[in-house]
Amino acid sequence: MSEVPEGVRAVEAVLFAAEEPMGVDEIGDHVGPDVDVKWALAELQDHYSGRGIELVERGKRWHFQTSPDLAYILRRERDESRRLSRAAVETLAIIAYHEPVSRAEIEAIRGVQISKGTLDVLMEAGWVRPAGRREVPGRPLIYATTPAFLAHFGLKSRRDLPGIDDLKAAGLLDPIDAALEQLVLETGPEGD
Amino acid sequence: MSEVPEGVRAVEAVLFAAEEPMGVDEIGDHVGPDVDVKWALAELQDHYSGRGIELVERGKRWHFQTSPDLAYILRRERDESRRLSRAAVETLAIIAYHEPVSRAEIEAIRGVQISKGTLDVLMEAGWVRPAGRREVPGRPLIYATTPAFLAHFGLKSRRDLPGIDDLKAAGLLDPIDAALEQLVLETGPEGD
Amino acid sequence: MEGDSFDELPLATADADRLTLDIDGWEGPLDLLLTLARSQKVDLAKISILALVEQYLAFIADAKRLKLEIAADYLVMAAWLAYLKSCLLLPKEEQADPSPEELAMRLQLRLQRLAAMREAGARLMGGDRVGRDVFLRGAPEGLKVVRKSLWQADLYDLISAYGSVRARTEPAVHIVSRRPVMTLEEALLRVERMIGMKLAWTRIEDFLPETQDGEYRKSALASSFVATLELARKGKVEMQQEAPFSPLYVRAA
Repeated sequence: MSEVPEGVRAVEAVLFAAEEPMGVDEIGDHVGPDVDVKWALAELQDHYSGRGIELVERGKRWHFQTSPDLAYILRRERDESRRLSRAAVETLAIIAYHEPVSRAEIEAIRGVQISKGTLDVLMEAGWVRPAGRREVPGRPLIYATTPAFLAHFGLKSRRDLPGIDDLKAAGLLDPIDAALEQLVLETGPEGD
Repeated sequence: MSEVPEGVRAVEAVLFAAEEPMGVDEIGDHVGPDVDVKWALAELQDHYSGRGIELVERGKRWHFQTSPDLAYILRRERDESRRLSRAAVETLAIIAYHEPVSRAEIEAIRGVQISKGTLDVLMEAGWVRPAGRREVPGRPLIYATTPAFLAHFGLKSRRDLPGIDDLKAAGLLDPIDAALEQLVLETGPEGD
Repeated sequence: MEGDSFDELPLATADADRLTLDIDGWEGPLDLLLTLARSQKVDLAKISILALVEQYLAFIADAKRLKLEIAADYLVMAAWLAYLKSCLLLPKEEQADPSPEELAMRLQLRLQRLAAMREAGARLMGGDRVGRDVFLRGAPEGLKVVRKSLWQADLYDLISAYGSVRARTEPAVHIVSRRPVMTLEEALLRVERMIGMKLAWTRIEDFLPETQDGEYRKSALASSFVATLELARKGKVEMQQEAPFSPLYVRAA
């Protein structure tokens, strides 16, 4: 690496430490009259071109910024495992067994209103998608499950879901106190 | 200017955008597993050497900063508005060179009690942290320095503390023989 | 021993004001001792403790003479140093354990340690400090961590949830199972019809329909008894029973 001229180094340091974009005169005030600021800025702009940061001019003021094509790196996604709420699992189950269903239909089957976030969560998880509109008054959105839903739950197709008789045989249709308590806890106004 | 490798650009951008010094793993989380972060850091450190800004390692964490020789350009008027008291400087030095140390040990070296605010000031600055308790009667809290301490004082690690090797060699950092110190400090035959 | 070191004492030329200020600047006896030792401009390892003690005592005496307030620990240290001095001057055989030499050495060691730390602190402060000598990026863009939820649920959760939805919303119809009973009206008609055919005293049980159903039989007996009482009240039948729980006989009146 060849020797970097002092003036260039000074302007580089000043712009790096600056809290706001700086004009040429302002930079000059810091680095002193011996430095040709414009020339130093041109040198720097050239030097940083193609690097991870770049020197840019905006309205006659200069500042460093990270290169726009790397913006995606500054934002990192972190995965967090979270269990679905009871309401979300029930909603998902109703969609899976009855699809396509509208929100009102889901509420009718659940016997409880669903909060706005519940469907959002299922869609965010990638298990539920809007599947058009029902051609009835109001044209409500209808929902269906996705291939990702089948994949997550290890199902080949929706036909693999146990039927009502299977559920009954497994004792899963017995009214459970817990289920009733749940109902009481969640109770919003009941859907008709 | 030859093409800069993507990995180097990415690490450069992350460190530029970061609000705090970053460890290798942390950088890796942002730039992805395909980038050899250590290699990129070495490349960058080399590239920036002799420029107006430099890449430094402080306590296994990396950050960009302006080159020390340009301080005269950047020094602001409000410089050192918060000067540390002499007691705080001594206490900080004792913690840094002896860590971890208890309050009583600090007081034994200084020969005077530490006023209540001294440790608070150092902890508030983010340079000192409680580091557990010593397993002796009374289980006193012990204190140590933080990565922010190394970053602030421009030290790569505690081994970089000025003169620490000489002090160690001279035995001046050896644990104090508490019992005898106690004898000298307090139970000196009073009123004889 | 450095005899001329006394000349370098801050006291020698000190006026009252300066002395007060100096005391304010010192945090404790060890601190003052260290400053006095430094004024001898010699290596702490070679300093004469005896000379140091004398300087300290002179300092305290002078301060007292100037009516300055001296903190208790300065006086404690003065007393201890006076003791140490006398020990150092006494013949060896009268000395206690630990020896005054050892105590003097330890005091010296402590002064060295404090001096070392004071110097280390000064060097630390003189380094390239962030915000004074080197500067970080003034306006970093900042890094963001966006939390993305990975939702978890398994097949059992799904089907049991469906089961419980269905179970709790199944329309519940309550049917009271019908028990075989003979109503009072039925019994009245039956007894009234049959009484015409029986002229002699007849046991009430003979009026009951034939049935294997014990429940129905009990109901029929109860209703028929009430019906018989009603008919007796109207004067249509007579009733006879010899004793409680003995057979009850009925005939047309």
